[in-house]
Amino acid sequence: MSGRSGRSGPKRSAEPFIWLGFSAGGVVAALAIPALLFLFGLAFPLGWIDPPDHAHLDAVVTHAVTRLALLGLCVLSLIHFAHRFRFTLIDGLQLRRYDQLIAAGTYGTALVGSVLAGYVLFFAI
Amino acid sequence: MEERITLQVARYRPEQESKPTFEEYEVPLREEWAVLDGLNYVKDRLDGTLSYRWSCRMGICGSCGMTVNGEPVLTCAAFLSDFAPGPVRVEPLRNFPVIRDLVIEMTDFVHKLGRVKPWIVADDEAPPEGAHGEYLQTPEELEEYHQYSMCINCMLCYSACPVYGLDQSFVGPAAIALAQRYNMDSRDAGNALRMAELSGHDGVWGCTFVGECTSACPKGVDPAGAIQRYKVTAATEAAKSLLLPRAAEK
Amino acid sequence: MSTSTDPGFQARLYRPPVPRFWWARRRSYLLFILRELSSLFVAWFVAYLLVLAYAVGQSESAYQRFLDWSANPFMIALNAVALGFAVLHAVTFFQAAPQATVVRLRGRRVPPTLLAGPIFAAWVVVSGFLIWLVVLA
Amino acid sequence: MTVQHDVIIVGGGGAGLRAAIAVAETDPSLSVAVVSKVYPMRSHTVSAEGGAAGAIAADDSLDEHAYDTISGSDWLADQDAVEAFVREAPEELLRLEHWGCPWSREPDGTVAVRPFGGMRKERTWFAADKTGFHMLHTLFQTSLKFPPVTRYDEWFVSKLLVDEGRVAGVVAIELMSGRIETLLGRSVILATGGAGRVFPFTTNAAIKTGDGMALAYRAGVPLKDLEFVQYHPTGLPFTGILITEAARAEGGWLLNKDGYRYLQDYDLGQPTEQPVLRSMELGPRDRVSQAFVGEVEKGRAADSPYGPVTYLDLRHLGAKVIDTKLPFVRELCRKYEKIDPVTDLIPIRPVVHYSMGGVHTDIDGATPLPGLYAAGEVACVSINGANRLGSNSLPELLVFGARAGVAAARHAAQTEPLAGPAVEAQAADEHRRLAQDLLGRRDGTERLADIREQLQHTMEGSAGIYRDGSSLAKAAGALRELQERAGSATIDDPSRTFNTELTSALELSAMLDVAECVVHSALRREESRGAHQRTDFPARNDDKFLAHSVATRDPDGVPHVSYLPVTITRWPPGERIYGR
Repeated sequence: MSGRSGRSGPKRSAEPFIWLGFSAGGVVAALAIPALLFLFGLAFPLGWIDPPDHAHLDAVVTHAVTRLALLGLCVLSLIHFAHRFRFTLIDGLQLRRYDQLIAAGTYGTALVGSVLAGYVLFFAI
Repeated sequence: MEERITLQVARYRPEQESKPTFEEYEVPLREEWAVLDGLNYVKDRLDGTLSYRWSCRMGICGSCGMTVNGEPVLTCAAFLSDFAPGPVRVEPLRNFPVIRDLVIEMTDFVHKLGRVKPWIVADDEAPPEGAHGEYLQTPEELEEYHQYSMCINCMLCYSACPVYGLDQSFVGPAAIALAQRYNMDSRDAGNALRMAELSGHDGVWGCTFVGECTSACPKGVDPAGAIQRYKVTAATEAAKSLLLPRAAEK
Repeated sequence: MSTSTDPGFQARLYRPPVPRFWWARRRSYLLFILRELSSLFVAWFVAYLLVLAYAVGQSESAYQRFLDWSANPFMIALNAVALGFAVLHAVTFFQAAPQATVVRLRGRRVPPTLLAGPIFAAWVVVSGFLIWLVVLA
Repeated sequence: MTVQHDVIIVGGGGAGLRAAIAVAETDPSLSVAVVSKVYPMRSHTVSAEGGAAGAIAADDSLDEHAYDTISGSDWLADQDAVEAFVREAPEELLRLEHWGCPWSREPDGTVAVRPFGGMRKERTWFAADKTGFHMLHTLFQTSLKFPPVTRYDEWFVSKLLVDEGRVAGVVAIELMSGRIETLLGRSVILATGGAGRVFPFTTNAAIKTGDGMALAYRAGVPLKDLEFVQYHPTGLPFTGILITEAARAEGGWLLNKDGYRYLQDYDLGQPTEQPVLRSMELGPRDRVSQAFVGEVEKGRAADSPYGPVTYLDLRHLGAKVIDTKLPFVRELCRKYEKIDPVTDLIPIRPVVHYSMGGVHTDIDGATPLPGLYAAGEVACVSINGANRLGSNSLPELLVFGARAGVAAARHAAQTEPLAGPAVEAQAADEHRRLAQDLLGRRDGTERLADIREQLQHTMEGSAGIYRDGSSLAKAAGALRELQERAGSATIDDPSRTFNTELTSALELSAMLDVAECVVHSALRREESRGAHQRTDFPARNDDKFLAHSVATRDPDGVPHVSYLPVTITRWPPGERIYGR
């Protein structure tokens, strides 16, 4: 018992919270990303729609509510990414024995990305 | 001349070979024959050494699950004519060790079923209050868990579940659905008891919601939904115990 | 049960190996693995969004450089793929959500299939709002 | 290798599991073995559909349930057993409720009951139309919480060990490994179900081959009332799949090829729009099945590729009633007949369903062999007499499963285990027989399947709904011959691993023993009563045959039939009246 629970103990308590983050991230990503990616990834670059002028976009982006919303979108989406990609690796490539390493890598990426997002949204602009 | 169809049947004879081979049999192709009738024809007329399980041949005992043309099915309810002109490839259910021919080893599931405590855990404070000494349960309360009680333990969901295929310690779809069957029964008070197993290391969190268990189920049970709903429950409980540690202990 | 200690009577079980690329065997598994890979493009979108926000926050010329960069054919191709995956993610996520969600009306569970409509409607509304916010407001 | 338990239960269906729980609850210090040739949830209890009778309605009474059961049995049931049965049935059904059985409910949350054939009150508890399935899984899952219960899943019991005039255990083979094991026990409970597979056209699952009856018979225990074989009036042609009697209880009609409700011509009452208890389609199974034969003889049945059929009409019930009360009926019709009962007539014919007879036991499930008990369809207590009423078999397996469990537990607590040289010698003989004679008998000339088919053909030809002396006598000779041929049939499979040809051979030999007893008992009973209808003796004869037949094995292996009195307490034999 001791060895097993020692290893899985912390994971057992963390798993439900990670899953909550994963789910919330799944929802916001599903709601927001297709529209935004369509605009900034295809519609503007291809000239289907004229891109908004800088002043308008700047006003929108630097608004406090937008900053918070974008931070939420980034953080939750990153948790969603990390959790799902972790399982893609351990199931899709049968790397379960490296789960701890993979978890450290994926959740670590999400953490770094979140910090970076916070820096960009609240300090760099 | 009667129409016929070829069955390509996986054979594994552990005393003779170290891995399965295929053998072909021609059986009559009759309108009302299921794949199982074809296998019975082989066993009775062509090759008595073929081993497989079957019993009720009405889709309720759950013993005749096999992989037919790559899909997990009950062979008593998969009709030969739907596979015409053939050949029909019959293999044991995937994700299980094979004992012999089409017979899989499923004690793992039986142990897991016991671990999730699939029985009514009575709440002593609420004795039955019906006129005849029964627990009152409205049709709506029955409806809450009824779908999950329809599991026939046929193992098709385990066979369809890649997570179980990759990690045999995963509790798996049917056992979790049956745990939920009791969790959601108005007569049961065992939710907390089952949580350690369901929310533990090998519990619901390994499920990536492939959803194939639900597609494979011949009885309309939705194990994938059961698992997702349990994740919501377990996560809510975890959040509660974090925010209100004392309340959760009660 | 299997209690035998006599090696002569141990069943010699065959354990079929799982192919490394097991998900290539069935269409439904392939679709599943594609769905899972959408997470990479979610991460990509976050990066892209941060570059955009940073550019907008810097100056008008930085924003213009961002627009030029995003019009590069490689970027367009990448974003087209990413959009495909984002839509796959959204559709599969919204299809699956009703299975996990219990909504009650007058004490009875609303059939999951009926929940799909409102969910997809919400997606349309949110998308419309975002487009309005960016382009029209 | 030898294993020791206090109580060994052979069979893991409803009766076996109920008995196991009863033992564990009676005395938790006893170790219980449940030895079953299939995983318990595969047992045939799973196929029972319509319901389980237990008087709870305000206008119902135990006496009325008893009267319905006794008149339904054509007065052959033992009335003391029936009285115990009707008293304990509601208690047992409530116990199942407390264990989680998803009984269908009234809007106020109380347990719902439905009408059933031959019952004059609504007293059949049901879980939609998968009652047996839900009961079996409830029992199985509940049994998992009792640590003293050890299961031997997929172990085939081939012999009862008997010494010093009492039972000592069993010899069984583990299918997965081929290991042959001696299991010693102070008490043994047989709960292996019936033997419908001796007939070609049956609702019974493949596993119902009379194994337990044959085990007891070979150990010198009599088989009682085996000539009474129940035909269920509504089976699907070809598959023999059961369409539950609940379909008629909910208002279904039986029609002949002209669309006429033919039961009115067979002294079963007059047709009404709504179902009337103990009338027409709610008559007892023996009479309704016999009416089918009448229609065939009058040329009023329809033709199908699988012989004559009549129709079950549910169309007027509508999709809503069918989906809530009879969903499995719709599922089965769609899947196996490719028809929809909401819009189509269901072709049906009578099909062998249940064995009223079985191992002779008393009211506690005890057989004449000390330490040996039997419960469920394998046993004959008897509460079913010459004709069982629908929905009595599920409560029967609970009531007498529990009673046998309690009695076996008490017996085990009071006796010492037997493990003398005589038992060892018997076990060694059986090990040898299984390992040498039956594993790969390739010098045979015949296939097991051929002999099995001839057996079934013989039974259908002579021991069906109507019988007569000369065909029964011919059948007795044919079965003798088949016994000899079966002893040397080919067994191609020499493997020890999951050898289903070996189990087929063991099952065939059990089926032959049971079939011989059915035929000999039927031959000797020169009267017509309940499900036993002799065209050469069309009347009931209480002077000579208000008695249980008991078949015991002669030294030369032929059944010897004698008679035991029927216990009458409060209901003297009378006329069976339905529909008036």
